[in-house]
Amino acid sequence: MLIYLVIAPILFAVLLYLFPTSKISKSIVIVAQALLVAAAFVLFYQSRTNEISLNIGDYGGFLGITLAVDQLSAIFLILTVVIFFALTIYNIGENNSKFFWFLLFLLEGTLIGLFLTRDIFNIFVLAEVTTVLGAIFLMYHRIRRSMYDGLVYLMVNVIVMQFYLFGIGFLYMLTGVLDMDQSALVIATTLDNSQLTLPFALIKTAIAAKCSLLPLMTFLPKVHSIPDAPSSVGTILSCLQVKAGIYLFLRFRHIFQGIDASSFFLILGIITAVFGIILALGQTNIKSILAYSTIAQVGLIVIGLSLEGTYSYIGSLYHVFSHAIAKATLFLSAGIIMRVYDTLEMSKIKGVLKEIPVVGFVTILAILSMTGAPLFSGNISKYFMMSEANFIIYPIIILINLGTITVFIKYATILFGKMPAVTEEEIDEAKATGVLQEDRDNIERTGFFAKAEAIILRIDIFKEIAVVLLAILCLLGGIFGTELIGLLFHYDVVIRFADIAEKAIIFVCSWGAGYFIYRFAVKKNASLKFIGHLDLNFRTICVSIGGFFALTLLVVGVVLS
Amino acid sequence: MYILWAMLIFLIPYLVLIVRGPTVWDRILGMSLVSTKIIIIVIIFSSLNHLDYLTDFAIIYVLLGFIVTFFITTFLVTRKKREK
Amino acid sequence: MIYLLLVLWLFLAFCIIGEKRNIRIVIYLCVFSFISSISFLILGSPDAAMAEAAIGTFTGIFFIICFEKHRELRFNEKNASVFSRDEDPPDIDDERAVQALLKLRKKARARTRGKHNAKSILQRYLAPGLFSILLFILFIVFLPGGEANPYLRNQFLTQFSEHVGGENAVTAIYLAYRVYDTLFEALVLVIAVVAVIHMSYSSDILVKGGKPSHVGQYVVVVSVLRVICAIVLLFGFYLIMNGHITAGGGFQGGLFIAAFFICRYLVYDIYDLPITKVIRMEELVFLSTVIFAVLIVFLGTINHLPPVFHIVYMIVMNFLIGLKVACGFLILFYRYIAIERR
Amino acid sequence: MEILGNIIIILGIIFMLFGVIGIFRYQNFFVRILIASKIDTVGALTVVIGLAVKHGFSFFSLRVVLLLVLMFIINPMVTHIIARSAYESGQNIDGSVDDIEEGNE
Amino acid sequence: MINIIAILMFFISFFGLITSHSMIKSIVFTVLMESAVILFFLSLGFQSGIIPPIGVNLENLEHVADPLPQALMITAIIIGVAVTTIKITILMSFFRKFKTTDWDEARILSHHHEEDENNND
Repeated sequence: MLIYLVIAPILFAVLLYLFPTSKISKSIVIVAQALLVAAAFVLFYQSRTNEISLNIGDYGGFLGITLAVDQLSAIFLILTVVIFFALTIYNIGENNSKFFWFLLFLLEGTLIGLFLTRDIFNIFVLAEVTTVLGAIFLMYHRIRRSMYDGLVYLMVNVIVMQFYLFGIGFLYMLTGVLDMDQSALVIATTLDNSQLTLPFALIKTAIAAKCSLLPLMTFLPKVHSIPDAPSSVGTILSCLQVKAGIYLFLRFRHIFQGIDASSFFLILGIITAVFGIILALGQTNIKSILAYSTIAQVGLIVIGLSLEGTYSYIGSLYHVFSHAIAKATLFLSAGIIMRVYDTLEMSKIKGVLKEIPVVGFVTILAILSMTGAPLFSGNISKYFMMSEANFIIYPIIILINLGTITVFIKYATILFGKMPAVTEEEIDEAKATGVLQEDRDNIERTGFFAKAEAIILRIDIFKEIAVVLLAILCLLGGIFGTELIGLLFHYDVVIRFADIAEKAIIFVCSWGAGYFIYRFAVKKNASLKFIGHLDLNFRTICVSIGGFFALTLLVVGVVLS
Repeated sequence: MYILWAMLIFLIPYLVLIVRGPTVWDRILGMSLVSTKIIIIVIIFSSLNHLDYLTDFAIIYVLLGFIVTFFITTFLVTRKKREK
Repeated sequence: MIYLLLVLWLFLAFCIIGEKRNIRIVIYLCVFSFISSISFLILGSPDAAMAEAAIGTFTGIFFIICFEKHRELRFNEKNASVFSRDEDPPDIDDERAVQALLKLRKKARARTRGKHNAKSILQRYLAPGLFSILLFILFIVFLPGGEANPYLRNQFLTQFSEHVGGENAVTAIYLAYRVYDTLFEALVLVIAVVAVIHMSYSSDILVKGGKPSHVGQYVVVVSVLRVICAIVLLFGFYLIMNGHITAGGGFQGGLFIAAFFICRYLVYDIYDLPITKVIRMEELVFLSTVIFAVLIVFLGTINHLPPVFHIVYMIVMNFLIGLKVACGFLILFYRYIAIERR
Repeated sequence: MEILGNIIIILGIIFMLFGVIGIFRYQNFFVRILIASKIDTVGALTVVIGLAVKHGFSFFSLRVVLLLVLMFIINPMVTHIIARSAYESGQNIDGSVDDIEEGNE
Repeated sequence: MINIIAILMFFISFFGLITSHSMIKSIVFTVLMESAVILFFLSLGFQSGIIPPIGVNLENLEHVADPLPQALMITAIIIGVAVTTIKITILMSFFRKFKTTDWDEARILSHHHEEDENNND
């Protein structure tokens, strides 16, 4: 059962590629996806009572590779299939080639594999596969900016995975096994911390780059927000690939139990969140805002995971869930907006609520969920995250939430106003500016020219269905928050009404403050814009990787011991 | 054993030839000479350790070294001809 | 003895750092991979050494094809001082766009050149060098001591012939114990082939209109190559079929079969290949590899089969993987030779 | 047999030594390739024959002899390709350097 | 001792990565980095007089090399070459389009739309 969940999508993808016709029947794709979702839910239901594990080949003695589903894996598994199901619905109406579905299903299979496997080396293999697939997906349209960014993405990920491989080497040398649980056991019983410092630093460097925990890692949001890439890939990278980094973070925290670096990661998370918010405020492109706010939320999740206590752990994991779904909603609706307006520039997008009311409404719901409004899933997760924070962390989380609100107030400005009229000169200018002809042809650019001819665009109904479904999930996650947490984590939580009321007051105040900050400090701030467009070149990224490695090594080896 | 050391020491001047050689042909020549030395090292290694199957490696290095050398020279000479 | 080899290895790496000419980098890289291969052999890992030697050859070949194209494009550009238009570029239609890009590149080049030239060599290399040395020293300081834990090694060495059979522990591991990894490895190759086809400059799949190899004039060489062709192919099959007994296996044998096609290209100037069929075949072989692995290992059938069938399983699996790798590298090579080079 | 093999091997090594000296002594590429490759081939063959003699008549020797045949064909061929390519691409016989490399910057 | 050489190699290629302006050389350095890691893996448990894990009579386990890192490294080698071919392909199509292999120039060229917009404001 376990292994087929990984192998079936891959086999299906290759079969699709082998299929003689170039267009794939939509019903096959949707049925396959629905079957996967059903299988994942069955697996989730089974794994609630006890951990399901499978030793491939039944060799025992940690000789083979073990796949297993426990609570943590099950959450990520459910998240993966839900988001991929939404993506399938989103893309079903489009004339995508079979190559698109090939990539989508392969990515799904490998990501599921990444969440199921318990073998340290197998994670390396699967991470490489997902990286390569992500890079190809980014270059799906094969145009200008995506090539440079895709190359940087591929190179940096390969370098980082070499660090990871080095770490595996030391881990294997010390423990003699590659199985996660067994190596955790061996480490806990026989090894001391001084031996583990180096593999810890190496592996954490790789994981931090995967989930863009490094404050300097601006290449990852840049990759997520490539304007020419399909918006599905931004969704996958931003919602699942980054979350895979968090998953590995948790797994390896379990392996290196002896090393308590939570204060280090707490500080790192705060820095990441603050940087993410500042960078997000400086963006002028709707996809970039979303991508940079992902960084801020990753920082928040890491803060929550570094706090001690069950409630903050559950809250952070639930935030992974709620953030991924809200962010997927926003990314996909940004894709629709891009279709209609033929641009991603905020200054040119106005009046979404009036032009495409469904998307506008969905965006409002997702923003409310992201910012933690009462009745939404973001509220529940932030509530639990804050419930065990001490008096220093508590205001910091509120401030970060304030920053997030400011970011999304900025984002929300696209919803209102009046759709700008397009003049003849603008069309000519757009044709003339250095845009190569190929770029125009490759993306199906319907919006711009359609608008010029004053034709109201017909939006794909499937896209709207997908975003509406995701938005409903956001709302459900809030209303049935405690029940859902009970279902996912097998843990009964209590929400006090007084706290909710307090949070609601704080939330309203935050919105007011956020609006004022936006109005007077952010709106026309040139320095923020300058910071937002800071871009590291490849060499500086490598230096920052090395610097992070040295920092982790020194902190863990000298300061904490 | 002494042959192994002799071959290893012979590698050094050939590497110097590869790095220093005034023309690109010297470098390619050095490459083929290094591959010859490595073949002999493999044979001696297999005879010292009594591992007969390692002589397969000698055949591998002969064939691969030949293919690489041939490929590089062919490409260089066609390029040169075209640019003239 | 191994230390001398490794010092030479490091020396070559330093040479690559200081080198600016592409051809020399390829030559250093080939020698580098030869030396690393022999070092791996001396470290007691013939399978990895064989893979490294074959892969080094292929990497060198891919690099040299691309460098030749790189050089040719630069040469054309230098002579024509405009973007070359001879190679059916689909993107350069708009004259204004070309001019804009050209102007921009000139500006960019002036800016970066100014930055590069402003620093002396010492300034350019001192800080990065110190940084790397610092990282190295930190690494050495925190190097974990102690012997390697031999648990899994002993388990594998004592049990592999009973569990899997054969005489080569490495083959036993990657065909039976860790076949799950091997499937993904094959998948990476499938993806690489698809990616190379999708992302290269020319979007057509068929490989036609490549350049001939110009070997026909070397009469002596061609007649020798014909003999060597056969030896390479035979050797590839030998490696595949004996993968479970001696060093070698599916990957190495597959690489040798692909090398046979390189020789064939060199001798007969064949550059048009029914590539769609080969791609289809590659994916069919991949599918059958996965299904075979599922049937035999994942369902646990191998534990109930008599030992003779273990050998059969290993031979068939090696053969499938070999075919898969051969097809993959064949497509990659012909892609490079016919399309990247065009 | 052991002693005979050793003598042959030492002879081969001496051949190779001459080759190394020749590489650094002459300035002209064609002289260099003549000396290096010829002496190298002979030296390698001698060393391999010496090893085969040392081992006597065994399976190892059979394989080594097979290899010997392969080397006997391929080594001169490599030299031939390099020398001919160098000549055809305009490497001057009189020794002046005409380099066809170029940087990537 | 061998692992120290592998680490040295790792940082030599790291040094190359942080100093080279050329994309081509960066790709070459990632290849070198991979071989450094492979050497490190294969040197685990090395002692002089080690023999490969091939053959039926491996009773004397003292001098037999560890087979697991070798199997892992074959996987790593194949993955490495697959990724390298993809990188070369992207590099070549990039070069054909923008006629440059310099990281800084490439960055300016591929982001020039944004830069223009910044200058206009």
